[in-house]
Amino acid sequence: MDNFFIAGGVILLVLMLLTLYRAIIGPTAIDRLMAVNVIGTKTTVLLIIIGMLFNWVEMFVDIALAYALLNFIVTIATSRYFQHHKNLCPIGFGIRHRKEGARK
Amino acid sequence: MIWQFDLLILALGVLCALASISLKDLLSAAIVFGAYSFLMCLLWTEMGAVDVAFTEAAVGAGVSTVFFLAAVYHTNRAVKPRRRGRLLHKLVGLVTAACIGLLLLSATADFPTWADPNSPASVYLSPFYITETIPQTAVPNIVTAVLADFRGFDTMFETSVIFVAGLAVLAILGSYGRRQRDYEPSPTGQDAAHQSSIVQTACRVFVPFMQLFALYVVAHGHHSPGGGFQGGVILGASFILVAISYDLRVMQRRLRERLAMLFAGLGVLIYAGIGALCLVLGANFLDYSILHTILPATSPIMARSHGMLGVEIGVAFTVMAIMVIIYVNVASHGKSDRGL
Amino acid sequence: MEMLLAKYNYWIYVTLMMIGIYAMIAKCNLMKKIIGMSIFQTAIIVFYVSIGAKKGATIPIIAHGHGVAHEAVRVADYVNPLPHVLMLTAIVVGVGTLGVALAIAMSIHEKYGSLEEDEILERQE
Amino acid sequence: MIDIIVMILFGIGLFSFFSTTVGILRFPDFYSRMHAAGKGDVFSSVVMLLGLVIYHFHHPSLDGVLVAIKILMISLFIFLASPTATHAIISAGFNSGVVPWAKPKPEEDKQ
Repeated sequence: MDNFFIAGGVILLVLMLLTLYRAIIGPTAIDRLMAVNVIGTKTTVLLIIIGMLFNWVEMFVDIALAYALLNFIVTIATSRYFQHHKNLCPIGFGIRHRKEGARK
Repeated sequence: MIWQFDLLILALGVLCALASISLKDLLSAAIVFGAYSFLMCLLWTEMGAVDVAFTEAAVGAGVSTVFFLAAVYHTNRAVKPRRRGRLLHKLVGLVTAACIGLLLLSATADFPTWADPNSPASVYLSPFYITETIPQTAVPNIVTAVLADFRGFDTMFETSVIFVAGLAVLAILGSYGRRQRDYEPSPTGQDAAHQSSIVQTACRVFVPFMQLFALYVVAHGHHSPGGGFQGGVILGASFILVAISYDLRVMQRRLRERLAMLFAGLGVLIYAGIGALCLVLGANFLDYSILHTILPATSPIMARSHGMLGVEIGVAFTVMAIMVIIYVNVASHGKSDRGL
Repeated sequence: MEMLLAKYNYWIYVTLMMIGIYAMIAKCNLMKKIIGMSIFQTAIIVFYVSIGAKKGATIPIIAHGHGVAHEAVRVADYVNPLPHVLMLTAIVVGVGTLGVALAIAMSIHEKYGSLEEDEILERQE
Repeated sequence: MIDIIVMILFGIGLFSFFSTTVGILRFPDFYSRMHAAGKGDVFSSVVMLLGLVIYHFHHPSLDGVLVAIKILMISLFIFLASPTATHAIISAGFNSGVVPWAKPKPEEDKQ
């Protein structure tokens, strides 16, 4: 069963690597934020898998919970950035608009 | 110690680091840097350093990313290219980095191989801590025991460093005491927060549980990963969550800046006070075993455990208050107004 | 190849450290320099934590250690806890210094209206 | 028996995370990507955490129940927090005026 968990974790990490592609190329900041949020949620699962592999999951649950909490805080804080900057300086500081169809 | 995970996480981490220094948008760089910290936390869990991973999850990934966001909010977001000498700077940077890297790499030939149980770092001094922690202090978590007891003097000054960092932020940005005069109402004349009510309700549900969890982390640090630093940061993060889901001033009605400063001082005072109490009772500074003379029904060994708990509570006070103070000042540029 | 695999932790920490140094020297923007500083700090933590790792060892919390009576503890079963202690405090102090660095950058931006190194130097003259 | 259930749950979780990743990479605009991320992310995490809880009951004990409750609390937290975060990101994007993608018309292609 350990081998199964290792295989599952490796698949998760590879999929996270693919998600990271979106986080790196963007195109807008909220796309990156979305990808980072997905990576963070998946890392919570991965932490518990690591705990199972260490055969001592009691010690890893707290870390995973703290991780989920802080991931949430980062996401909320970043979304707040946009809402306020939109209100204060409507021009120039919003998200860069880009023709999404142009990337095809 | 699972090498498959190790290699993949390291690859992810290096990619994130490269991306975060090369992005032209500072906000995106901060977001990707947050992902980098999360991955580093995963790496340390996987290497067996659970306490470090806990601290990094709370501090590096959560709070410092929020600080970055707040700083970017008050400054420019775009990175302009250097006007002249761009190539020269790049060249100097590359050459310096390459030289230092080559020096360090040539030194790795003398290092022990990875995860060698007989490496010099693992045979000198650390066996003492591993074998003597339970007989001397009755604390299962070795990291907590070394942090608060065996190396307690070190940790006391680390706590003082954090306290001084908070004071420095106040001195650079702060408007400590002239808060009311500087406050100007928001341009829209709207005092309520702009976050939607879904976010506000969700955060109102989460915050009490988060604070309870933080207290649990502080108190349970003897038996599982956790302790004063981690619990304090999560407690501070719960106040930060109030500030970002409602308003900075809603948070400040709960925890005024003066009160936070008082807590910060109180934490260091608790730590040093326990040390001084040991001194008064006739033992060395921070030698908690003497506390069994004043604590009822404890042996000297359990007294060390209880002394550690007291010290951790002091650390948690300081860390919580300083995180809140840094956030308040960075997020509002020292004005304590609506904030980020 | 053998050496590459046996010591990959050192290679990674050197890579991260070089990324950090490069960002601190070559980047013009102060915020990027601060990010580089943080990456540099993480590289050092990777180094410390990885020299504490042991093959076949578990996390440094003694199982069934509740209470004073105990059986003998085998050193080889537990990861070296000492680097963890040093790095734990280093991370928290790191966020303190990060706060101070951001505060300095923000007041520089307030005074000179820019975060770019060369523009600040021009406006100083 | 337990192993097989855990494997099935993990398979479902990994598959839905795979579809999430494909959606994040391939969908044309922010809103549709967010749709893929918001749904698949929560579902796959909760299913995999459920699998881990069931695996933990291989050797039932009192400590095991406590840990199982904690893991369930994490999945409950993700179940509540992740949609909230998705909502916050979407409204941030909407307020900043990201335009939804529409199928490009032939004359726009020429430009």
